[in-house]
Amino acid sequence: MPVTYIDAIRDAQYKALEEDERVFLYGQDIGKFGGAFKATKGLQDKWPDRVMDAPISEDAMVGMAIGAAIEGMRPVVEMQFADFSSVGFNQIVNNAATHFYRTGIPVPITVRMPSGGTPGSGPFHSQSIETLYAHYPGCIVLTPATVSDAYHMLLEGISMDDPVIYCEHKLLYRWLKSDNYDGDGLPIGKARITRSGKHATVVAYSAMVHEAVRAAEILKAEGGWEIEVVDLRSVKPLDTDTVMASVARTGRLLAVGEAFPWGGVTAEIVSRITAEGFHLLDAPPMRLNAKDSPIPYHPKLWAAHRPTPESICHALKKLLNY
Amino acid sequence: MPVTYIDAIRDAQYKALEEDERVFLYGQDIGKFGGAFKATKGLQDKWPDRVMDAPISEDAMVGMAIGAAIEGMRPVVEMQFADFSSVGFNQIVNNAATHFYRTGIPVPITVRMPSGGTPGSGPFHSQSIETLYAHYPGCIVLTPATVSDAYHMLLEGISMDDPVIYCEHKLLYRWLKSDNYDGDGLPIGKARITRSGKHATVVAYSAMVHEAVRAAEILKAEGGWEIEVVDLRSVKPLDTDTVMASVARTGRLLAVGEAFPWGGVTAEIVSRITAEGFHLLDAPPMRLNAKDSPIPYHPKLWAAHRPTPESICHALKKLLNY
Amino acid sequence: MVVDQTRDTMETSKEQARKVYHAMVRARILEAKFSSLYKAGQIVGGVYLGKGQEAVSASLGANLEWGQDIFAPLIRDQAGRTAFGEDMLDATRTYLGSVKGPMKGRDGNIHRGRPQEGLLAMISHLGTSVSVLGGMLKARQLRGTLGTSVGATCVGDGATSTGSFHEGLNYVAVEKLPVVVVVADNQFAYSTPNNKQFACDDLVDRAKGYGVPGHSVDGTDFLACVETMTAATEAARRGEGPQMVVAKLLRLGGHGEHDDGSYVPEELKGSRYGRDCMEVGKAQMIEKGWLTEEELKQWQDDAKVEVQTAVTTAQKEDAPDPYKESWTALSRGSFREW
Amino acid sequence: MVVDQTRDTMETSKEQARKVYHAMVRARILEAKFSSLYKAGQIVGGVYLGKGQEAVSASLGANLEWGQDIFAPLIRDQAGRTAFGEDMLDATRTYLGSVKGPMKGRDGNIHRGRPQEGLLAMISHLGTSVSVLGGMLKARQLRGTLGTSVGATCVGDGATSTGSFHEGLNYVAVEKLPVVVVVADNQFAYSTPNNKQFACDDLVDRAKGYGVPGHSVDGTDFLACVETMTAATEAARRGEGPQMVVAKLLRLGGHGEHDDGSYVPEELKGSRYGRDCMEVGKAQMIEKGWLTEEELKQWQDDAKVEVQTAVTTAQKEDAPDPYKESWTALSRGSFREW
Ligand SMILES: Cc1ncc(C[n+]2csc(CCOP(=O)(O)OP(=O)(O)O)c2C)c(N)n1
Ligand SMILES: Cc1ncc(C[n+]2csc(CCOP(=O)(O)OP(=O)(O)O)c2C)c(N)n1
Ligand SMILES: [Mg+2]
Ligand SMILES: [Mg+2]
Repeated sequence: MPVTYIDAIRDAQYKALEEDERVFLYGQDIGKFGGAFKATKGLQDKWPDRVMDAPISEDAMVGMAIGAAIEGMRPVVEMQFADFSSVGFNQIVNNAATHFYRTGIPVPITVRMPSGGTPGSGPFHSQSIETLYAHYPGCIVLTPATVSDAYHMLLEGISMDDPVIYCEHKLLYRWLKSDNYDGDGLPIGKARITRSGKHATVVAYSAMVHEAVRAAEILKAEGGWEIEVVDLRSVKPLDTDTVMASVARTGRLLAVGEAFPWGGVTAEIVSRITAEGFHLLDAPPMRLNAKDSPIPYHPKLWAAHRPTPESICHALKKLLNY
Repeated sequence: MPVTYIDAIRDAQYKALEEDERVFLYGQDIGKFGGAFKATKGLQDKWPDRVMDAPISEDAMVGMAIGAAIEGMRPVVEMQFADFSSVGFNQIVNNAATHFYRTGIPVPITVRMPSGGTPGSGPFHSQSIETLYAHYPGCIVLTPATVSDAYHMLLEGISMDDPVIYCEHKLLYRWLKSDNYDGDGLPIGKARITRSGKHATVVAYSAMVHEAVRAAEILKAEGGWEIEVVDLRSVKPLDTDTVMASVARTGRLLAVGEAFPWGGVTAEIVSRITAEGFHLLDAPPMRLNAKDSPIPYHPKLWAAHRPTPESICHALKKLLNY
Repeated sequence: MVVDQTRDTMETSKEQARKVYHAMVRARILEAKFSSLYKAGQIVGGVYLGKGQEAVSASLGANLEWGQDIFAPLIRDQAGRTAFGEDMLDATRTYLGSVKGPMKGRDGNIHRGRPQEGLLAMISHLGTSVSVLGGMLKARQLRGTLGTSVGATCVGDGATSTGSFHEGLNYVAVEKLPVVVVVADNQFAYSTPNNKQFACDDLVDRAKGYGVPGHSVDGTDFLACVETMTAATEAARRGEGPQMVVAKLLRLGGHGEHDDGSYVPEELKGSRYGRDCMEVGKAQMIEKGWLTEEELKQWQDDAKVEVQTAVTTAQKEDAPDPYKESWTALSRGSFREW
Repeated sequence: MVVDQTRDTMETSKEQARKVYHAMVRARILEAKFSSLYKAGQIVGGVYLGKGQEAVSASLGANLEWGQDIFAPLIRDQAGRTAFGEDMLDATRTYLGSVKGPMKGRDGNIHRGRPQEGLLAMISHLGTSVSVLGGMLKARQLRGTLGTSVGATCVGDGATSTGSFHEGLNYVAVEKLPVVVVVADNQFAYSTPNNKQFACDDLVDRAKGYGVPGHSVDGTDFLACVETMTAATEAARRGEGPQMVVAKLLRLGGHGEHDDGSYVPEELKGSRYGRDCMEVGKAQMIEKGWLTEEELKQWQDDAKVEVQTAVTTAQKEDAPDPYKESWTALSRGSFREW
């Protein structure tokens, strides 16, 4: 029986609840209902006290988790959509993320963020806002792209002492399948070479890894180009070494992300690689992000708002022809 | 009588109130009290109805301004400290900033953000969070570094139809003086060459422009280096052309900011310049930001948390010696 | 004289009740269409219905005058929008993603509006409309154009837990603005029952804490809704400051059309609040002699035609074209950077 | 038997009142020292005093047991902290920026705490402590270690306008957690008077809307404070869920020591709420025979020595050294990237 990305998220929470009694889950509609995306389906039946429904109070949800974490628990908070974390934003960046530095007491909360666009979801149910949480000091920001990573990184994240922002991509929930959760054992903090190549490096994360691989396949078929795809896995910490090693092999870098274009992950990658690996670059490093507008509702607009295999190919061709 | 940076902010609001009856001011303690920093001193006496005290409700303060702007007014909202805008964050990025795209109706609000560190202010009264508002689509983000810019850019910002985030640096309030508000007439969207040079370009904004100039003076005195300093003035839009032209002259780029190091303004600059001006660069472009921790309370820690003339010199020497 | 006055009041009530009920009929039929379009895969994204909440919503909307008053609807306010005067085509075009809709395909479903005509375009974040509404009225007050205009908004039981709702309601109360805040307490926020959402006996208990009058109404009782919303709106219009109305009822469906709402207990569905306000209203109108079966049939038939016309129109229209899209969030196009 | 019980209760009250008043004396003297250090330029950043609010704060803190209960103080809670058991050195070291303080110079003044010992370290954003406190208690409930522990927090009138406060109070009410939420209504938030802050007659009117009992007390009436806080804390401890206490009083000073508070009208200062709770308390204690002038003098003298010792100690200690600073916000040092 194949497992999906959303299965992985559910099953990781199952395992965490089972193995660590400090773990509990908290979020809107996550109890009997099993969550808007069914990521907690059946879990309240098994752990009636440790899977709790929350009022529509993102600020208090995060605040509550912070308090519980200070007392030694490991809360996992589900935002119904990442977009609504804007309302819990203050408690995350100013309370959870500063607490260890200020007091020496860690705040091991995990905030699950159903992220990214799907057709028809519109400006407020589609956002990829890892940048917010990576820009502020104090959070670990995870962006799994595979079923196995979704599983293992959630478990590893929950086990960490620092606040973890776990960005799960909604488009992958049911579409992305795997035979099992067996992974390659990479720890958080290490990126993965998803596809090896020699002509250019595409650095991506979350759903964009798959679009990058598709682009690589197209270019392979079209012109025999061999594009290396690096899956960052976490955007903070960001594994500069693996990206650098890849760029050392290919001499060309394209950073791809689904987030808004100003600042953010792709700018951070480009800045790091140019600072330390300038001499490795045979062409100017490029970025490809979503457009600088709200994420449109209409599927046709939506599809053009984010990078696609086509637009990645287009950028890669420019890069390869430099 | 010299005027200060805070005078400029007050006087610009005075002028805006006087010349445009659509303008009103809204914020905590800005009425009779004149605001925590006295940026609205005396204004309520003159315009009792148009200078209003707000409850401690940043979300509602921004929401109220959005509503008034939809009805054709030009609200200027004062956050008591930029740090507290985290609570009004959602209304800014998800409501004000999306409204024109969604409905075609612009939302001409200006949000004043007393930003940046001062000794002893600690983690929650010191932040520079322009990145948050620049990353999301839909805001114009201003970061004046001079008395004259503080004055003219606030006026110009208020006159704009789009939401404006006006980041005013608290350290400059009373320290930065000028004979008058005469400026060079640069519009928003254009950066300024604050000091010309030929060996390297430092791009900075807000208070860091002054630290960069100090560093340039030190290097001039020490080794005759001529460092060009570019004052971005606004970080969104970001005047890539002026920076590029400077880098074309100097071949070397250091981007300096007081914000947290992950992503943000300096990463955006480096990414743009490397993408378009790769061939102009004689050395890897560098960044210098604050440290990746909360901003510490103690003046000794605080002084080491942000870039200083010394640390800028240090970075520049590395750059020059490449 | 006294008799005449009563007759006048009766006439007014009758006209108002007919206006409300007519909007309910049109909204119910329109929403039924959206539901089937959704199930046929012709609407992408979510469809959220006001089924069961029409009396509350329409009786509020019918008290507001297009072009003068302001309405900030939420998820379940098709009936209120219709009563207020929103064109059915706006709804249909938005749901079907026509580029001619008020949102041009950039935003969908219930997020539509015409803010400069007094119909706010909600963002998804619950509770955020109250302060915006307040700001619109405050602007008019500052400019001296407030007159007797009022603003009204609906939220659900769940939205009352948001900080934004609290800050907004507190704001309009402090400023004594002419606002009607309706809480449609349908016992659930998505799947979450009231006992996990708040701990007071009745949400109307909150009114006093904001210093505003609280009105309670059975949201399934059509005539009671008409009366209460009229009273609340008139009080706001008279300058008595914000009014809070708490209507109790049930959603007659899932949270959205993707949800079967199976978590709602049967006994609740069988309770007073499980009644269909359309049925209750029909009986009340007919009993009063304010509507005949024939007229109702006519309204329904007309609405079906109206809905079908809107759908046919919208379906023929173009989808937005990514190549013609501005791709900037700013009104000042010259600041576009990508 | 009845007589004996009364005597016991009297004894308890006496002991409790002495404990509270003693903490007030120590806090007042400590804060006076901070004020003069600030004016002498020896404290950088702000100094925020609880002058005038000691009875409210200390009577709350004195009901909490260090190591068992949880206290989330706010700006004006030096007296509550002292009564709860915070070491004066913690306060002094934090204000003076000693690296040996609980915040190591990384955070200052009122932002200090020892969260694992039950004293929360507030962030500046008002209202945010209520849910955190709730989470701490919930954690204990889940682990079965709650026992009879309670949590308590203070906020000001202004903080009640924050969405965070609303969400937090609603949360603890829904979960019926043993929490005491004290609103020190000192008529002003910084310079903003209550009529610009909220529109209800009395903030205690909000209690019902959260479904929690509301208690009112004159915050200048020392004995009334002792009684009310004890009653509220005991109710919470008995499992009666959150208790809201609204204490009315005035700040006897500016918002911080940089502010002269000249916007506070003279008639208010001359009103009942302008009384100094220290004076009121002294008269009450002496009248009851629970404290003598001599004892009070002794307490004051001892406190002065204690404060002076703390200051001398802290002043001799090192400031934090930027070269030894970790410069990472993460507990996992290996993830440090800069
Ligand atoms: C701040 C925020 N958090 C979460 C959501 C997701 N959400 C959308 S509707 C809904 C339930 C709303 O319940 P209620 O307010 O009672 O309205 P009803 O659907 O019952 O009409 C939730 C949780 C949201 N829109 N905004
Ligand atoms: C969310 C937020 N906005 C603004 C501030 C700035 N601020 C600090 S204290 C204060 C006034 C607080 O008033 P109140 O809650 O009545 O407490 P008091 O000072 O009277 O004890 C304000 C506005 C803040 N700390 N948090
Ligand atoms: Mg509901
Ligand atoms: Mg106060």
